[in-house]
Amino acid sequence: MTMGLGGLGPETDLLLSEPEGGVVYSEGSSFRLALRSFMENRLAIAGAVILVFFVLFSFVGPFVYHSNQSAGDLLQAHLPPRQGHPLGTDTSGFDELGRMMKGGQTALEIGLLSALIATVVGTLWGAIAGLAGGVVDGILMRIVDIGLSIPTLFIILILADRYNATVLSFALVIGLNQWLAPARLVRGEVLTLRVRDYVSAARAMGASRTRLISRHLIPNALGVVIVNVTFQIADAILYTSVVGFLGFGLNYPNVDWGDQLSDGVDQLLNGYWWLIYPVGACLILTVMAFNFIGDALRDAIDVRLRKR
Amino acid sequence: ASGSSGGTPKAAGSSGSSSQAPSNNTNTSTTVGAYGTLPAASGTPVKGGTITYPIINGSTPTYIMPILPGADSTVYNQQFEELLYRPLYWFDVGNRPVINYPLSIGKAPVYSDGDKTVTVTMNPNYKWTDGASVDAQDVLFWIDELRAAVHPVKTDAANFGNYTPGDFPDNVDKASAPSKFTFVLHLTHAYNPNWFTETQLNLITPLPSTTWAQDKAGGTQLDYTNPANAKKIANFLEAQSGKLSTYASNPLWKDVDGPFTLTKFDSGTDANTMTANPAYGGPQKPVFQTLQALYFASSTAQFDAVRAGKLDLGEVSSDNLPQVPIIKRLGYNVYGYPGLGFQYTVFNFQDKTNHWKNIVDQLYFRQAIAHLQDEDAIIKGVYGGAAAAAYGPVPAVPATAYVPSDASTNPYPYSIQTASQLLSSHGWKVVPGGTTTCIKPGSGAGECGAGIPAGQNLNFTDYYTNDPASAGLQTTQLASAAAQVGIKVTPVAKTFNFIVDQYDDPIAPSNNNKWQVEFYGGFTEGAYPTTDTIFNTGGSNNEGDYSNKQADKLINDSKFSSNPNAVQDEASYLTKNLPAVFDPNPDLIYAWKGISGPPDSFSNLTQYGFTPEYWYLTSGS
Amino acid sequence: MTNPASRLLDIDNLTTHIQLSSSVVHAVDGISLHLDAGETLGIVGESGCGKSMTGLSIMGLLPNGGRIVDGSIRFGDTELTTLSQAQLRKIRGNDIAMVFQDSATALNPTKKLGEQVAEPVRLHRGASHKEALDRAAEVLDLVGIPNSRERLNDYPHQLSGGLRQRVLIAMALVCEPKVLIADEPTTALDVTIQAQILSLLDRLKAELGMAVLLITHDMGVVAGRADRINVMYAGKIVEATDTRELFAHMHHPYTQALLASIPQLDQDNTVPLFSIPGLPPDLADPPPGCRFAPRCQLATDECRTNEPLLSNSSPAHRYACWHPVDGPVVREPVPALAREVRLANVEDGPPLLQITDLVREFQVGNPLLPFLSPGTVKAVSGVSLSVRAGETFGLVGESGCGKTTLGRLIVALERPDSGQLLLSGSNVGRFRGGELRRRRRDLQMMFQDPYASLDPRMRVGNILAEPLVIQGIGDRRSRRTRIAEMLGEVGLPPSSVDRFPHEFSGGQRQRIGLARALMLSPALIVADEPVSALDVSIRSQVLNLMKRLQAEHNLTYVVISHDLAVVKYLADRIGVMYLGRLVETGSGEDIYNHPAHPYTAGLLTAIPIPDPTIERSKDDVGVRGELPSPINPPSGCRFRTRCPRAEQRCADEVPELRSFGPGHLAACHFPLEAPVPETAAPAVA
Amino acid sequence: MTSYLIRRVASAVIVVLGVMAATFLMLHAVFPSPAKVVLGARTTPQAIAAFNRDNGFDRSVGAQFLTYVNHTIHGNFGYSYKLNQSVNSLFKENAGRSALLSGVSLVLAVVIAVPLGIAQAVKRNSLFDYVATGTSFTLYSMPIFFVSLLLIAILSLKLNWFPFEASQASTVIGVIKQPRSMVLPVVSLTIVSVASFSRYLRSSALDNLAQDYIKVARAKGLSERSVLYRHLVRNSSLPIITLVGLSLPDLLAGNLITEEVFNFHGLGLLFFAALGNEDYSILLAYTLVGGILVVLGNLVADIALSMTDPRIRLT
Ligand SMILES: Nc1ncnc2c1ncn2[C@@H]1O[C@H](COP(=O)(O)OP(=O)(O)OP(=O)(O)O)[C@@H](O)[C@H]1O
Ligand SMILES: Nc1ncnc2c1ncn2[C@@H]1O[C@H](COP(=O)(O)OP(=O)(O)OP(=O)(O)O)[C@@H](O)[C@H]1O
Ligand SMILES: [Mg+2]
Ligand SMILES: [Mg+2]
Repeated sequence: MTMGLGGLGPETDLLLSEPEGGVVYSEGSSFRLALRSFMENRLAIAGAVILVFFVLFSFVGPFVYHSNQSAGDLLQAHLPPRQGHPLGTDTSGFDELGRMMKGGQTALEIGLLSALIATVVGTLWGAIAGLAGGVVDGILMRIVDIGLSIPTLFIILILADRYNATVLSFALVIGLNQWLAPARLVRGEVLTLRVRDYVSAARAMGASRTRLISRHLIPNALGVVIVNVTFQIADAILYTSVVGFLGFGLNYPNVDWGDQLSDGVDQLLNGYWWLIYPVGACLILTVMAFNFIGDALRDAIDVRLRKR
Repeated sequence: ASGSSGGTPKAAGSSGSSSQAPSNNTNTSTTVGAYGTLPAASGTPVKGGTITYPIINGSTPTYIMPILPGADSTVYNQQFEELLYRPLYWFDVGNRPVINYPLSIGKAPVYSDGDKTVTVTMNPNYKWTDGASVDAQDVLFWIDELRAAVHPVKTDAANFGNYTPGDFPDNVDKASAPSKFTFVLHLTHAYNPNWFTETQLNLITPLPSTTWAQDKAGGTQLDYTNPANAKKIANFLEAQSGKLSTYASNPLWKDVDGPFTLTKFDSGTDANTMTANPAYGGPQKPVFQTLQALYFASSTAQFDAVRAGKLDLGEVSSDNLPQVPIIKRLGYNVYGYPGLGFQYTVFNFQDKTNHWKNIVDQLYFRQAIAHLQDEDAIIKGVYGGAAAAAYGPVPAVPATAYVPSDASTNPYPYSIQTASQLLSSHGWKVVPGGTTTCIKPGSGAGECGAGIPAGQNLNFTDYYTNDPASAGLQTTQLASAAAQVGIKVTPVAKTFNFIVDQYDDPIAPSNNNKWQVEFYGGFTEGAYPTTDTIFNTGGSNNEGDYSNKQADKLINDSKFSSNPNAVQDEASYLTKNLPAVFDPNPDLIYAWKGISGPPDSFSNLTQYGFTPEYWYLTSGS
Repeated sequence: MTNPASRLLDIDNLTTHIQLSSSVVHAVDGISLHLDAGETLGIVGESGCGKSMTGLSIMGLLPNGGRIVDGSIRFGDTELTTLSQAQLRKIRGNDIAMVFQDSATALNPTKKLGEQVAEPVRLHRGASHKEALDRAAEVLDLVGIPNSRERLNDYPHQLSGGLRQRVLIAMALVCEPKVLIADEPTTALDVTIQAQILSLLDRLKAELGMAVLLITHDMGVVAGRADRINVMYAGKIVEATDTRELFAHMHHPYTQALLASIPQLDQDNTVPLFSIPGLPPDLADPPPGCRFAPRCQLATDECRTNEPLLSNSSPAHRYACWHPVDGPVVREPVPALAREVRLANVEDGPPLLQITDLVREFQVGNPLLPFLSPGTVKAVSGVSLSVRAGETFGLVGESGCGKTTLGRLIVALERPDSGQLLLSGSNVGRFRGGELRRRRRDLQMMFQDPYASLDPRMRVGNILAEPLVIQGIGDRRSRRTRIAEMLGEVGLPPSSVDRFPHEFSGGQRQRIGLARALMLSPALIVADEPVSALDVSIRSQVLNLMKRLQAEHNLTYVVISHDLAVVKYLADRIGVMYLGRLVETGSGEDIYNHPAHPYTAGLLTAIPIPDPTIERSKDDVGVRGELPSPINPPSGCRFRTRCPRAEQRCADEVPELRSFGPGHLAACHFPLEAPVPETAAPAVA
Repeated sequence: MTSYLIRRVASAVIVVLGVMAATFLMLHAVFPSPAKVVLGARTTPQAIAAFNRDNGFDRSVGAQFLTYVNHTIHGNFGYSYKLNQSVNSLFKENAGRSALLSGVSLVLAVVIAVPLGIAQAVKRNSLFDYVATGTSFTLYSMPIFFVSLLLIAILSLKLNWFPFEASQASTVIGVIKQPRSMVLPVVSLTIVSVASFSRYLRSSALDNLAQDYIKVARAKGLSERSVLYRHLVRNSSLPIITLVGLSLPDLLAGNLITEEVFNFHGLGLLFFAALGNEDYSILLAYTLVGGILVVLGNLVADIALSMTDPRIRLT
C-alpha cells in the first residue's frame, strides 16, 4: 500500500515547499519496474545470455569461421570431426559447424517470423472477438476452438504439401498453426481490460472506439502479448524440427536446426553423433532460453500489475 | 517376381527396402553394383522350424486373389499371393530377370502363324490342394475372370492393376484348350514374341476352376465360360478378397497350388503366418514348417529388429548402411544388387512458364544438365557404392538379354566445364554462382533456340520425394553443381504420392505449368524392358510428356516388330536423347542369418523374387 | 489497573522485522502492551503501521522473512517467542485464536463450512468427526447463523460477506480461546453488517469470558467496543490509555489529528476537515526521533533528533511525545464560506440534472441464450432525482444497492433501460456517436479505485492531457500550462507530469483522478466513493480538496459513498438508496436529525461514532439481516424484509415518495416522521 | 447445470462440424482425388476418370461433403482403398492400443506433475526448485521425437534395458502383458506433459499459498503437513483438470510421433501411414475423432471441475 513506496531507492523531488499532496518518489516507468524484477530472475539472465550467444554464433559466426555452404562434396560426406571440419561434415558433405551457423540463422528467423505472424493474427482476432462480444465473439471463438481441435500435424502436413518450403512459407505454416493460443489469450485480456475504470474514464471523456483500442487496450494488453511472443518463438523453433522430422524441412541452399536435427536423428544408430548432439544442443538451448525469458517476463509483468 | 508386375512405380528406392546402400570396402563381389557377398548353401538343414521376414507399413499384403486390382497391384501383394498361387511363368534366375522355366508351370511358348498364335504346354506336376492338377482349364478360367473383371468397364484398372486398354486380355481374340495341359491363344495382332511372352503371358496365374467358380460361399460351381456367370464369380471372389480378417479361415483361399498355405492373418497389421504345403508340385518342397511375416511401422523399426537379431530375413535401408558391420557381427549375411528398372529425373516438356518448354526442348540443355549430374559421386557419397551407374532406361546391370551394347558408357559424364561450354556455345552468358542468361536469342546455330528471349534465365524447381533421404541428397548434388554454371535449381521436397499425383502431365494436365523437373524414383521394369507407355508420345505414364518421332517408332517396334533387338535399339536411343536424366540404380539389400539355401534363392530377392521354399534353418540357430 | 493474576497476554518491547530482498521492514518496533481477561484492547492506526504484524507476531505466523528480533510475549506463564512451532501449534486456535480481515479469501473455497469450523476441535480436543461437527453447528448457532445444521454442508461462496465473517469468528471461537485477536474484522463489510458483527463480538466476549485484541483503523469502531486503546504509528505505540480517557484527553498530536480528520455526522460541513499533511514514513528506514515529527505541526528539532519514550509517562496514560496536547482540537473557525454563502451560488430555476424513473437491469447468464438466464439484476429501479448547478448531491446505501450504476447512468457510461435523464434540459439518452462524445465533456466521473482508474502505461501528463486531446481543446502549449495549473490546484508537484501512476500514493492518485475530471471543466462531476479506498488521514485531505475546488469553481457534484458521514460532509442534499430504489432524499440536516425512512434511521444507528459516550449508549445495531438478492427483490417496499415496522401492506404496495418538509421526501408506508399533510408530492425531489 | 450442458453440447456440435468441414476442404484443396494414388502410377487417365466417377470424386465438393457428413452421422467412416478395409474396422483394431498408450502416459503425467509442482511451490527458490524447474524446462524444450530416439539409443540399444520397439501384440490385453516393451513409449510421451503440467501446478500452488485461508489454517494450529494436505493440495491441483482437457491435442500429436518412432500400431500410426498415402477416409476419420476427443475432453473437464470445485456453478 502507500507504504513501501520509498522501498525502491527514493529520489525526492527537489521542492522548496512540499505541496499539499505530498512529495512523489520516482521509480521510473513501469517498464523499468518490470526490467528490474526481470534482472532479479537468474533463469532469465541465463536465458538472455544463451540467446545472445546463439545469435552471435549464427549471425556473426560465419564471418569468423568460413566454410563452403554453397557446394557440398558428396565424396566428403558424413566425415567425423577432423582437421578443417571441427564438427565433421553432414550427409551432403557440407561442413557441419558452418551448417549449424546457417541453420541457426534460419531457425531464429523462422521462429521470430512465425511468432510474429501468429501473434499479429491471434492478437487481432482475439481483440476483435473481445471487443465485439456477443454473437461475433461466439463465432470467432468457435473458429478458434475448431482450429484447436484439428491435429496440428495434419494442418502442417497438408499445408507443407501445398506450399513449397521456403523460410517464408515455413514461417507461415507454423504461424498459422500457432495463432490460436494468442487469440484466446488476448480475448481474455481485452475482456478484463475493457471494464477497467480508466477505460470508462476515457469513454466518459468522449474517447472514440479507435482511441480506446489504440491508446488504452492495446498498450495494456501488450505485456501479455510480448510474453506470448517469446513462448511462440520457442514453440515455432520446436515445430521446425517436427516438420523436418516429417520430411518437409527446408531444402538446399537453405537449412535450419530443425531439419538438421531430424536428419541427424536418422543417423542416430549410425553413430554419426556429430550430426545430432551439437545441433540438438543448439536447438534445445535456444528454445529453453526463450522459455526462460518468457517465464521471467510474465513474472515481471505480473510484478508491474501487482505493484499498486 | 517383379517381372510379372509389368513394372510397378517405385519411389526413389523406397519400395520395400529403400534400396540404397554404401559398399564399405567389404564388397568382395566382382559383379558391378553388387553389395556384399553371396554365400553358398551351407550348414545342415534342420527339418521344420519357423522362418521370419518383415513386412513394412505401407507395403503389406492387402489382397489375396491373384487378379490384383489397381489399388492392390503391388509387388508385396504379388510376393504374398504367389506363395499360394503360382504364376504361369516364374521370373528371375538369381539376380537375372529372365524366365525361370524350372520354376514355371508353363513350358516355353511356341509362336506360329506370323506371331499371331501362341501355344503353351503346362507342367503336369502342379496340384491344387483338393488333388486336382493345375491344367489348361484353370488358365482359361483365369482369362475369363480377367475379362469379367475389366469388362464391361467398371473401373478397369481398378479391377486389374496391370490392365492397359488394348493389351491383355483385349488382344486375345480367342483362347482354347486343345488338351488337358495345353492351351492356345489367338491374338488380334502380330506381336513381338518376346514382348508378348514377357509382358502378357507373364500376367497369367492359373486359378482353381473346379472350386472357385461360385458366386456365393459353398455355392454350386457355375459355367464360367458364360460371361454373365464369370462376372458373378468375379464379383464374389473380389468381395471375399476384400475381407482380410477371413483370409486364414475362408475355404476358398485354402485351395492353393503354391508351396505354402495361409494359416494366420492379422487384419490389423497384415502380419501373417504360412505353413508348408506338402502337396506342392514344384521342384522344391519347403523343408521348414512355418513362414512368418512380422509387421513393422517403418523401415527404421524393421532395422532395429534386425539389429536386435529378431529377424531371420531383414531389409537394410540406405540409412542403416553404416551399421552393416554391426549386424554382420550378429551373424547376418548381407547382399544387395540393383533391381531391373531405372530411376530418372523427369523433365516436364509442357510447362510454358518462363519459357521452360522452349528451353527443355533443346537437347543441348538436357545434355548440360546431364553433365552436371555426378553419378560416381552419388554412388559413392549417397549410396556408399551400393548402386550401379545407369545412363539409360536399360542399365548395364542387372544383366538381361536386352542390355544395349553401349549401356556401360556414360554419354554425358560429369563435367562442369562441358556443361558450361554447351551453354555458352549456344548463346548463353554463363555466370558461375550467379544467373546465366541468354544473350543470343534465335533458333540458328550457336543461338539459344526457338522461343527463348534475350535475358532469359535457366532457373527451375526440382520436386523430389521427401523419403528416402537419398532423393534429397541427389537433388542437392545436381542443384549445387548447377549453381556453378549459373543455373538456379530450387529443390522442393514432397511426398511420393503428391508428386506422382500432381506432377504427372497425362494424369493432371491442369498442373502442366506447375513443375519443371521432378525426381520421385522411377520404374521397376518387367523382364522385357520397353519404355512403352513411359516415353512414347501420349503414353499413359509419360509423366513429362516427352515426345519424339524416332523414339515413338523404336518403342512401337519393341512391341510389334519381330526384331529381337528392338528393345536394345530403343534403349540406346533414349539414353542419348535424354527424355530425362537417368540416375544411378540403387541396390536392394537384404540380410539373413540362421538360414541358408542356394545362392539364387537369396539373390533373386533383389528382383523381388521370393522363393523361401528353397531355404532351411541351419543347425545351431 | 487490573490485577496481574488475570493478565493473559504481556508483551514487552516486541520488535518484529521483515527481511526483504533489498531492505528490512521494521514492521513492529519495540511495542509493549498487555491484555487482561475479559477486556477488549483496541489497536488503532493507519494502514501499514504494524497492527497486523503485531497480531501475527503473537500468533507466530509472520510472513516469509518476518521474525521477532527482540522482546517477549508472555501468554500466562509461557513465553511464546521461544516456543517451538510444535508447542505454538498447541496454543494457536486453542488458547489464542485470530480472525482475519478479508472474509473472501480467509475460507477454503473447496471445503465444507462444517469441516472447516470443526477442524480445530478435532485437532485440539481430539474430538470425533461427529462430535466436532456437532460443536461446529453449536458455534455457528452462537454467531447467529440461521439454521446452522444445514449450513454445515454449504461452501463459502454460498454465503454473503457478513455470514462469512461470522463463520470466521465461529472458527476462531470453536475451541473457546482465552484470547481472540480480531484483525480488522469488519473493514470489508457494510456498516449495517459491521454493527451486527461488532455487537456479536461483544456478546461472545461476555459469554465466553475471553479477552479480545481488536485491531482496526476506525476510531469509531474502537470507541464503542474497546476498554483500552493503543494507538500505533509507524510500528510504534504512540499512546495507550483507557478509551474514555483517550477520546477526552488524548495527549499525542497524532491521536488528536487522527480523530479530528474523520468527518463526523454532527460535523459542520462548512468547516474544512482537520488533516494531517504528507504520508506515514517508510518502515524500511524510519526517520530518527519521533516518527510523526515530519507530519506534526508542533514538531521541533528535538522531535526530529531524539525519540520520545512511552515509559516516561504515567502507566495509566502512556504517550510518547515531547509536546503533548490535551484533548481534541478546538476547531477554530477557519476562513471558509458559510453554508448560506455556498448555497447562494446554487442557481435556482431549472435543475442542471433531472432524472425521472431511471431503470437499469443487467442480464446475467449467456446473452446468446436469454431464455436460459436466471433473470436480471435490478440494479436501478425507477430512480428520480434532480441536482441543481453548484450543489452537491450525495448518494448513500449499502454495497450493491446500485449507487455506482446510477452514477454511471448519469455520466452516460451505461444506457438506461427506461426513464429519462435531462442535462440542462436536453435528453442525454438521445445523444449518439459524435454528438454524445462532444456532450460528454459536461459529465465527468471520479472513480473509487485509485489504482484501476489511471492507465498504468500513461504518464500523468498524458493522462491529464487526454480529455483535452479527445475534445480537441487547445494546442500543446496551452494544454501544458493548463495541466500545470491543475496539478497545482490538486496540490501535486509540477514534476508529476513525467511520472507514472504507480509512483503515486493512493491519495495522490485520487487527486489526479479529480484533476482529470476537472480538465474539461464539466457541468457535473460524479464522484464514486472518492475516498473509501483511502486511509483516514489521507481521506480528509481529499475531502477538503474536493470542497475547496467546488467553492473555487462552483462545481456540481454527485457524490457516491457507503459512508453517510462522508456524504453528509460533502453534500447539500442526500439521497438514500436501498436495493435500486431511492428511499429518502433531503438535506443533510433532514436526514441526520429527523430521518423519515426506517432504513435511513437504521443506517444512522449502525454508523460507529468516534465518541465512547454515544457509542455505548446505543442499544440497537440499526439494520439487522442481510441485503436480499437484487435478482428477485422483495415485492412492495424492498426494505420490508429487514424493517422492524413492516406490515402486510408493505409487501403489497410499493410506497410512493412523500414529502416530509421542503425537499425532504421518503418512500415509506409507516414513516418515523409525520409526512407533510398535502400528500400529493411532486414525483421529483 | 442442464442449461449449461445444452449450451456446451450445442457449441461442441458446431465445433465438430467445423472440424469436419475444415479438414474435408483442406484435403480437397490438396488432393482432389486419391485416384492416382489408389490406382498406382502405371494407371491410365481413363481409369482415373472411371475411378472418380465410381467413387463420386467428380462431384462438387459440397455434394461430396454432404455425403461424407451423412455417412459419418450413420457411423460409417468410409473405406480405405489403400488398406482394402473399412475405416471402422481399422479403428476398432487400433483405437484400444492408442487409448492405452495415451491414457497411461496421461495418468502418469498427472500423478508425477501434481506433487512435483506443489513441492516446488512449497520449497520455492530452493535448490530443489531450481533443479526441478531446470529439468522441466529442458524436457519441455525437446522435440518429442528426439526424446524418444535418445531413449531408444541409450536405454535400449546401448544398455539393453528395454526393447527398442513397443509391444507388437494385436490385442490390448496382449500389450498389457508386455509392460517392459511399453516403458519407453510411455515415458517419452509422459515426459513432455509432465514438464508443462508441473510448471502450471507450481504457479497455481503459489497463488493458493498467498491466500488467507492458508494463514487461517495455520492460525488453527494445523501442522505444515496438514495445512498442505488438507488445504493446499486439493485447491492447487484443481486446475490440472482443465489442463488435461486442454492438453488433449498435444497428447494426440505426441501420441502420433511416439507410435511412429516405437512402431506401436495405433491410430497415430494409421494416420501417419495414411498421410503418406493420402488415404482420405482415414485422415478424415482421424481428425474427426481427434476433434471430438478434444471437444469432449474440454466438456468433461469443465463438468468434472464443476463437481470438484464448488465455486464454479455451471449455469
Ligand atoms: N508480507 C510482507 N512482506 C513485506 N513487508 C510486509 C509484509 N506484510 C506487511 N509488510 C509491511 O509491514 C508493515 C506493517 O504491515 P501491517 O500489515 O502490520 O500493517 P497494518 O497496520 O496491518 O496495515 P493494514 O491496516 O493495511 O492491514 C508495512 O510497512 C507493510 O508494508
Ligand atoms: N455490469 C454488470 N453486470 C451485471 N451485474 C451488475 C453489473 N454492474 C453492477 N451489477 C450489479 O448491480 C447491482 C448494483 O451494483 P452497483 O455497483 O451499482 O452497487 P454499488 O452500490 O455501487 O455497490 P458498491 O458499494 O459495492 O460499489 C449489484 O448487485 C451488482 O452485482
Ligand atoms: Mg493489517
Ligand atoms: Mg460502487
